[in-house]
Amino acid sequence: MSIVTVILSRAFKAFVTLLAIAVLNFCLLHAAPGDPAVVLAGEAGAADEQMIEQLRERFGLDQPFHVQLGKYVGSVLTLDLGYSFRQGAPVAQLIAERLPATLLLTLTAFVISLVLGIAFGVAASARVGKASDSLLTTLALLFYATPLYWAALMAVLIFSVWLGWLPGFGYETVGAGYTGLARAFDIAKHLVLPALTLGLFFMAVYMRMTRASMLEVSQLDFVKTAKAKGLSGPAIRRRHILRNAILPVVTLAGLQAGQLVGGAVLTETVFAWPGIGRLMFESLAARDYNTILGVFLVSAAMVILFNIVTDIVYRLVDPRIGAKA
Amino acid sequence: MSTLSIEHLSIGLPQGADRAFAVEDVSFAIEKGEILCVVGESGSGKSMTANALMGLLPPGVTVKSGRALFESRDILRLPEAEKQALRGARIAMIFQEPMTALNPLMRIGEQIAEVFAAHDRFSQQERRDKALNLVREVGLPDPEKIIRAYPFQLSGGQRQRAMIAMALALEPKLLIADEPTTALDVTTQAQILKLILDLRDRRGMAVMFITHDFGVVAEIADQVIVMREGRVVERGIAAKVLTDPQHDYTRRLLDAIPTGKLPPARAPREVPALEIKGLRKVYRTGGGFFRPVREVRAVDDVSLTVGRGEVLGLVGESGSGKSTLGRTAVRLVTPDGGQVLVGGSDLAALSEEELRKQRHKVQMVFQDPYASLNPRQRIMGALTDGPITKGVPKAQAQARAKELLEIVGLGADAASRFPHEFSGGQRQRIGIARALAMDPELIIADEAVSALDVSIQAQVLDLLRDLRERFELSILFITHDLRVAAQLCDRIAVMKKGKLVEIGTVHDIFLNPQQEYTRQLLAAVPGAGWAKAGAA
Amino acid sequence: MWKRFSSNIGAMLGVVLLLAVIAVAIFAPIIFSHTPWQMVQRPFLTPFTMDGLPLGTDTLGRDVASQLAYGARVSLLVGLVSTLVALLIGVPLGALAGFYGNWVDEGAMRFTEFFQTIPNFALAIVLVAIFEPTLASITIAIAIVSWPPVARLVRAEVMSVRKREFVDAARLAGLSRPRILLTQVLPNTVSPIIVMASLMVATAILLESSLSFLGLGDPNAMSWGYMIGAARTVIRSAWWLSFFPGIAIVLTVLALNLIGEGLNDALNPHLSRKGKA
Amino acid sequence: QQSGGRLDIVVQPEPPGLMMGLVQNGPTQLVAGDIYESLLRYNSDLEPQPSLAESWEISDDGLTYTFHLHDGVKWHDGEPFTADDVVFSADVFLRETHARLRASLAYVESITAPDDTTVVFQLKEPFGPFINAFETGTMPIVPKHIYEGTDYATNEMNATPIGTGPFKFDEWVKGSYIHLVKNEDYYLDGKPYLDEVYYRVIPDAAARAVAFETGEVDVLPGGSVENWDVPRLTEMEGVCSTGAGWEFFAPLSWMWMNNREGPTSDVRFRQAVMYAMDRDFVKDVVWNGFGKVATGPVASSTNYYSDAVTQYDHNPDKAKELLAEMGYGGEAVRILPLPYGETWQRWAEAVRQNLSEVGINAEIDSTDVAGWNEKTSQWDYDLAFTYLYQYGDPALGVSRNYVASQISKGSPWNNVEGYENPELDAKWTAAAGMVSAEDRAAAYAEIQKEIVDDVPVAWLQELEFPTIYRCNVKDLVTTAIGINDGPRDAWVEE
Ligand SMILES: Nc1ncnc2c1ncn2[C@@H]1O[C@H](COP(=O)(O)OP(=O)(O)OP(=O)(O)O)[C@@H](O)[C@H]1O
Ligand SMILES: Nc1ncnc2c1ncn2[C@@H]1O[C@H](COP(=O)(O)OP(=O)(O)OP(=O)(O)O)[C@@H](O)[C@H]1O
Ligand SMILES: [Mg+2]
Ligand SMILES: [Mg+2]
Repeated sequence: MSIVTVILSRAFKAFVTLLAIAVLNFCLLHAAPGDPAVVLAGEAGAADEQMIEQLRERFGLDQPFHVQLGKYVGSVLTLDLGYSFRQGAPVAQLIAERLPATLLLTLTAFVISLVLGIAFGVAASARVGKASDSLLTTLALLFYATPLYWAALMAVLIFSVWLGWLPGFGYETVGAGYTGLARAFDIAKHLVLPALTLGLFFMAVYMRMTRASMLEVSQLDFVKTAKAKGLSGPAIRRRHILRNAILPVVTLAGLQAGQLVGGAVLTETVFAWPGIGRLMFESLAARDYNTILGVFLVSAAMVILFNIVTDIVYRLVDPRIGAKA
Repeated sequence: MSTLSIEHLSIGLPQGADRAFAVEDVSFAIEKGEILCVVGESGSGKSMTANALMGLLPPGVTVKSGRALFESRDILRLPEAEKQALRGARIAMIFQEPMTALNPLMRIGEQIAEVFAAHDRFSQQERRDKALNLVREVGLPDPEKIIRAYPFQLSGGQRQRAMIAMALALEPKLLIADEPTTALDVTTQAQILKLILDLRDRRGMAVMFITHDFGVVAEIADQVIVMREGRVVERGIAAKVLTDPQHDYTRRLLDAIPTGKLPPARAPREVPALEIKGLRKVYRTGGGFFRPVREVRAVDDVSLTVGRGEVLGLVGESGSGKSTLGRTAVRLVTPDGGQVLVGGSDLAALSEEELRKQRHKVQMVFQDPYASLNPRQRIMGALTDGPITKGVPKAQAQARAKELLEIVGLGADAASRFPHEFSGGQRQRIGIARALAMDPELIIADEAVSALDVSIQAQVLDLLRDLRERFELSILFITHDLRVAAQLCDRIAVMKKGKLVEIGTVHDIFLNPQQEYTRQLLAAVPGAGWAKAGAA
Repeated sequence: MWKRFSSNIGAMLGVVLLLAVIAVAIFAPIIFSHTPWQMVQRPFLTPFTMDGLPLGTDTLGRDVASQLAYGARVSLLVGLVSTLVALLIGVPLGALAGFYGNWVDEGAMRFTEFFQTIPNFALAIVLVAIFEPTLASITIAIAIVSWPPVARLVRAEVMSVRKREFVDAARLAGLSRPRILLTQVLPNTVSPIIVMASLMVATAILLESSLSFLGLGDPNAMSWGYMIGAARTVIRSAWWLSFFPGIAIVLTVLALNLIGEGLNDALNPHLSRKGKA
Repeated sequence: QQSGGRLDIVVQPEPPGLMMGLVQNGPTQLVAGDIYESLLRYNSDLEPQPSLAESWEISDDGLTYTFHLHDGVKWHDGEPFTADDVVFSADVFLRETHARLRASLAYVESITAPDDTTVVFQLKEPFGPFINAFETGTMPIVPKHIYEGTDYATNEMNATPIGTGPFKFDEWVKGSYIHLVKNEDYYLDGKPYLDEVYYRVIPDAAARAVAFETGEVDVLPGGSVENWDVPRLTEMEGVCSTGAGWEFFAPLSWMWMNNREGPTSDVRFRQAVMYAMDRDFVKDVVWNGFGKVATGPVASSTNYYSDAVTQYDHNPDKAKELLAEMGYGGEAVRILPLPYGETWQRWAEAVRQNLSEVGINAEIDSTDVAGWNEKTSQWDYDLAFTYLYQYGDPALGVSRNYVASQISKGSPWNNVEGYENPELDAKWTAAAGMVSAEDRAAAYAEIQKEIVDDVPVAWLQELEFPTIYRCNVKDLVTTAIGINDGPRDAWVEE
C-alpha cells in the first residue's frame, strides 16, 4: 500500500470524523445554558426584547434546532466555518489570524520537548543506575507532576519580574516597528518562557519514555549481535538502540502534537499569547458558537493531520509497516 | 597450539540466583579446524561460557577465576577496548534466535558491512562488495536483492545465514555458535548445519557449537563436552561419547532421546472416533478499504480418520497446517468447508450454543504449557470449570480432578496451587489432566511435548501411552518431530502446504515412504544416521 | 509482588506521601476547628508568624492550612471518582472491542478514536462550562476525556490474552463467551489497568486543578487548583497562597506517579523476565 | 504641553468590535471613545461641555434642545461632517441599534437639521435628564455616508471604524493589540498631543499588573487589575492613580434578590441579608478601601443623592431575629456571583460566609458570563451580584431597575428582581418629568427613603475603580467618563 493511498484513506476517514465532531459539538454547545443573543445584548449595557429578537434572528437562533444543525453541517461541508456575530468577522478569518501564533508556540514547545526529552532520555539510559540517571529521572518526575500553569506563573515571576531577562507575556513587542530579523528575534524572546513551560511537561514524558524504551530495546537480541560485531557502546546506542527505541516515542509524540494545539489554553492565558486556545476560551464565555465550533474543528483537524504525519514518519523509519499488507 | 584453551573457568552469579556459580572450574580446548559441541540441559551454563569468551556477560555476572587463552592472550582479562577489537574480528558469535538477532530497521547489507566499519576496514565501496560476496558464500539466493532487504523480508533460515555471513566477515579464527538451529525447522536446520561444516572445511576455523540436541552432536561434532549445573561431567571424541557414555548423566540424556526404534505395530482400529472429510480452511489477512486480501490455504481438502483407541501422528514442516487441522477438529477454528464428524455428529455444522454442549467429546492438549493455563486461576478451577459447565456436580468434579492429578503423577494437593508454581513438564501434565477431566472420546495433542526437555518429554510420552491403554483414548498427535511420532503413533499422516501428502502406518512411513517430501523430512532429522544405527 | 514493590524506595516514598495526604484529608475537620471559608484573621498574614495559622491567611483572612487540608479532600475525591468513572467507561468498551473483534471492535474503536481526536483539555473546558462547574460535572468531564486510553489499553491487553491458549482451553471446556471474558480474560488484564489507574488519578488531579485555575472550579468546594487560581492575582504580594497548594499538587501527583511506577515494576512480568536474560 | 509620544493602555477584555453604534460595552467604549464622538462631554460635576457641539441651548419649557456644531469637522476618511450625520445617527441608526438610547428617544418628537451646523431635538414632554444623553457611549455619532441604506451589523466598514474623534483606527491584531494613530485633521488646534495609542489585550489580571510594572503599558484603566494589586502598583515610583473619571457612570453594585419566590420574597429575609452582611469588611478587604458602602439605590456622586434613609449596619443578631420572626426554615439560597474575576468571586464567598453565620443556608452558583446573563435575565437565581452604571441621573440609570414597567424577561439591565410598587412607580415617573432641579431633588429624596425600607435589592457598594498611570502622563482624566472619552487632552512629559 503506497503512501498516497494511505493518505487518501486517512483523509477520507478524517473528514467523516470531523463531520461527526462538528455535529457532536454543535449539539453540546446548544445544550449549554446561555443564549448568545442575551450575552451580546447584556454586554451592550442595556437591552430590550426588541433587540434580543433582532439578534436572535440575525444569528439564526429563532429557527428550530435541526434546521440550525443542518445549516451548520451544510456550511462545514463546503468548508465554510460560519460567521462570528460577536466579533463581526468570518470565523475562518478569526482563526487564521490566531492560528500562526498557536502553531508557533506549540511547534516550538513540541520540538524543544522532543529533542530535549530524547536527548535526556538517551543520556539517562546510558547511565542507568548511576547518580546522574537518578537525577535526570527525578527531575523528569518533578516536571511531570508540576501543574503547567503553576510552572508558568513561577517562571514569569522569576524570569521576567525578578530577573527581567525575558518578556513575561505577549507575542512580540507591540509597536516597536521591528522588521525582518529583529522581529524574529523579538518574537523568539517572547517565545522562550511559554514554549519552555508548555514543553516541560512533554519533555518529561518523552524523556521517561525514551529512557524506558532504550532500556527495553537494549535487552533485545540484536543488540547482543551488534556487540558481538565489535561495535563500540556509543555506536550501538546510536545506530541500533536509538533507532528502534524511538518508534514508540514518535507515535506518542504524534498523538500529543495534535493535542497541544487545543491544550495550549492555559499557557496562552498565562502568557497572553494570542492563539486559538484563548480565542476558544473567550468565545466560550460569550457562547459564540460558531467560533468555538470552528476552533474545535481546526484543532481536531490538527490532531488528525499530526496523526497522518506520524504515520508517514513511522512508515519511513520502519520498513516493516506498509510492506506487511 | 590450541586456538582456544580455557583453564579452570568459574563464573559467578549475582546474589539471589539459583546457584552461586553459573560455571565452575571448566577447562577445555579447541583446535584449529575442529568443532567442539557443548551439550547439556537448559541452565547448565553453556551460554554463560560463550558469553564470557565474548566479554558479553550480563550485568552482575562476573568471571571469578580461570583464564581463556586465545592467540596467547587471556581474553577474559583484556581491557574493554581490546575485547571490542577482538569481537567480530578474531572471535565471532551467532545466536539461537534468528528472528530477533538482526536489527529490524537496518538493511541486511548494511548490517554485514557494519562489521567492517566497526573495525575500520576497507572503503565504503569495498565493504559493500565484500558484503555481497559473503551473502553469496553463505548460499543466500539473489544476493543483490538480499543485501537491500530488511530482516523481516527473510525467512528464519535466511536470517540465520545472514548472521553467519556477519560472523564470517573478518575471517575469525574462532566461531561460537549458541544453539544456532534450535529455532529452525528440521529441513532448514539440516541446511545450516551443512553450511557450518562446509565453512569449517574451507576456512579451517575452530567452532564452539552449543546445543542440547544430541542429534546435532552426532551430525557435526569432532569433540564433545557435556555440562551439568555449571560443571563439565564428560568430554571426549564425539563418536565415543555418543556410543559409550561414561557419566551417568550423559547416559540419562542419551536414553531419554527418542530413538528411531519403532514400537511393535498394533492392529488397525475399525470404529472411527474422528472422521474428517474434505476439510478446508483459508486464512484471509489484510484487507480493508484499499488493501488487497492475502489468502493462505492452511488446510486444503484434507480427509482422514482416527480410530477408537488409535494414535494418529500428524507431521509436516512448520506452517504446513497441522495446528489448523487440529484446531478445526475441536472447532476452535471454524472451517470453510468439509465435515468434522465426532461419534457421527458433525461438529463443523453446529451453532455456537449446540457446540458448547458437544464440546466435551473432543479435547485438546496444547503446545505451550505456560500459555495454556490461566495464571490467575488455581489448578482446581482449571480442572473443574469444564465438567461443572457440562453438568457434573461440583463435589464430584473436584473428586475426579484430584484423582486425575494422581493419575498424571502430580498428587492431589497440586489442585490448590497456581500454575506458576509448577515446572513446564508438570504443567503439561496438568494440561493432559484437564483434557481427561472432560471424559473425551478424542484428544488432540498439538506439539504437546515439543517444549519439554528430552527427559521430561520421555515421561509425558510414557504417560500418554499408558492413558491410551487405560481409557481406550483416541489421540491425534501433532508434532514436527518424526522421532517422537515414531515412539507413540500407530499411523502417521504427513502434511505439506495444507495438503495431506501421505498417510500410513508408522512402519510404512518410516521404512517405505512413498513421497519425496516424506523422504526429505526423514533425511533432515539431525543425527538420523546415528539414530538408525543405534536402533539397529 | 508486594515484596518487589516494597523494596522499591521510590514507590514506598510515594505510599508514605499519599497516606499522609489521605490522612490529612480524612481528619481535616478534626485538625481544624474552622472551615476553609471562615474568615479568622486579618488577610495576607505571612506564614509562620502566628500560632494556629502556620501557613498564614489568604486574601480574605482565611486559614491557608485549613484550605490545604480541605483541598486534599476535593482533589483526591475528584481524582479517584473520575478515574473510576473513566474505568467504568473504558474497561467494558475496550474489553468488548478486544474480545469480540470484528464490527464490535471497529465500532468501539472508531468511537474511541473520535474522542481522541477532540482536543481533550478543550473538551473538558467546554463540558464544565456547559454543565456549570460543580464537583459532579468536573468529575464527569475529566472522566469523559480520560477514558479513551483505558479503552485502548484494555483492548490491546484483551486481544493479546484472548490469543493465549488458556482461553482456547476454556472454550473447549464449554464455557460461554461472556463467562470466558469475565473469568478468564479480564482477570489477566488487571495489572496494567491498576498501573494505568494510579497514573490516571494523578492526571485527573492535575486536570481538576487546571480547570479550577481557569475559573472552572466548584465554588463551594475548596480545592488546590481553586486556591492557586484565586491566588494568582496576588502572586507578587502573597507568594504563599499559590506556593503551598502548588507544592501539595506536585507532591501528591509525584506520589501517585511513584506508586504507579512501583506497581508497574512489580506487576509487569516483562521486567521480571528481564532480570534473567 | 508637549506633542508626540505614545500611550499603551490596557483593554480588558478584548472588545468584540469597535463600531460604537453597534456595541457599547466597556472595552469597546474605552477604545472607540477615541474614534467616535458625541455632541457633548461632561466634567466631573456632570456639567455638559462642548464636544462636537460648540454650544447649545435648552428652551425654558425643557422641550427644545438646539445644538450648534463645530465648523470644519471631517470624518477620518476625509468626508465633511454635517448636521445630517447627527440626525441620521440619532434618528435612524441608533434608534435601531441602541436599546438604552431608545428609552430616552421615546421622549423625542423630532430631530431636525435646519442647516449644516445646527441640530434641533424637539421633545414630546419634558425629560429632566435628557441633557445627559449626549455622551459618546450613549449617542455616538456615526457617518451617514457609510451606513445609510446598508445592513448596519454586517457593514464591512465596521472592521475599520470611521469617526470624527482625535484618533484614527490603524490596526487591530486580534488577541494582541489595537493601534490608533493621531488624527492630523482634528478640528481642535494642536490636539491631540499624542502620536499614537496602543490598546493592549492581556487576558490575565496578574500579567496586566506585570505589564505595568515592567513598563510595557502606561495606563491601567479602572478594574483592569485586581484590587489587591492596586496598593502595590500605586506605591511604585513615578506611578499615579486617580479615582476620578467615573462620576458619570457612578457604578453601584448590589445583589438582586428574587422578589417573586423563595425566602427572598419576604421583606424580613431581605432585611436580614442586609444586616448579615459585613459590607465594611468587604470594602476594606476585598476592595482595598476603594469605594463607599452604598446606602440606597442612588450613588452618592450623582445628582439627587440622599442619605436620609434607614442605615443597615453589620448586625448579625438583628438578622437572626428577623429570620426567626419570618420562620426561615433553612431553605437553600443560591448566590450568583458576577463572573468578572477574582474580586467578585471573593466577594461572593465573603457574603456566603456572612449569610451562613446568621444561619442562612447559602451556596454559590458558579457560572460564566453567558450563564450569568442567561440566569439573571431568565430570573433563575435567588441572590445575584451585579453593578450598573447610573449615567448621571436617576431617571437614566436608576429608576429602570425598580419600576414595574421595566419587568421584562430577557434583559439583565432592568427590574430583574421583580419589585412591584405602583405608588413608587408613579413617583419615579413624576420625578423624571420635572423641570426644576430642586423639585427633582425633593422627589428623589422621598423615593429613596421609601425604597430603602423595602430592600428590593441588597445594595452593596459604590464602586471606585482607580485608574493607574505613570505620572508623566498628564491630563489623562479630564471628564466624567475618564479615559473612555479618549486621551484627547493627554500628553506625555519627557
Ligand atoms: N542475567 C543473569 N542473572 C543471574 N543469573 C543468570 C543470568 N543469566 C543466566 N543466569 C543463570 O546462569 C545459569 C546458566 O545459564 P546459561 O544461560 O548459561 O544456561 P544454558 O546452558 O545456556 O541454558 P539454555 O539451554 O536454556 O540456554 C542458569 O542457572 C541461569 O539461571
Ligand atoms: N490466525 C491465522 N491467521 C492467518 N493465517 C494463519 C493463522 N493461523 C495460521 N495461519 C497460517 O496458516 C498456515 C498454517 O498454519 P499452522 O499453524 O496450522 O501450521 P503448523 O503446521 O501448525 O506449523 P507449526 O509447526 O509452525 O506450528 C501458516 O501459513 C500460517 O501462517
Ligand atoms: Mg543458552
Ligand atoms: Mg502448529
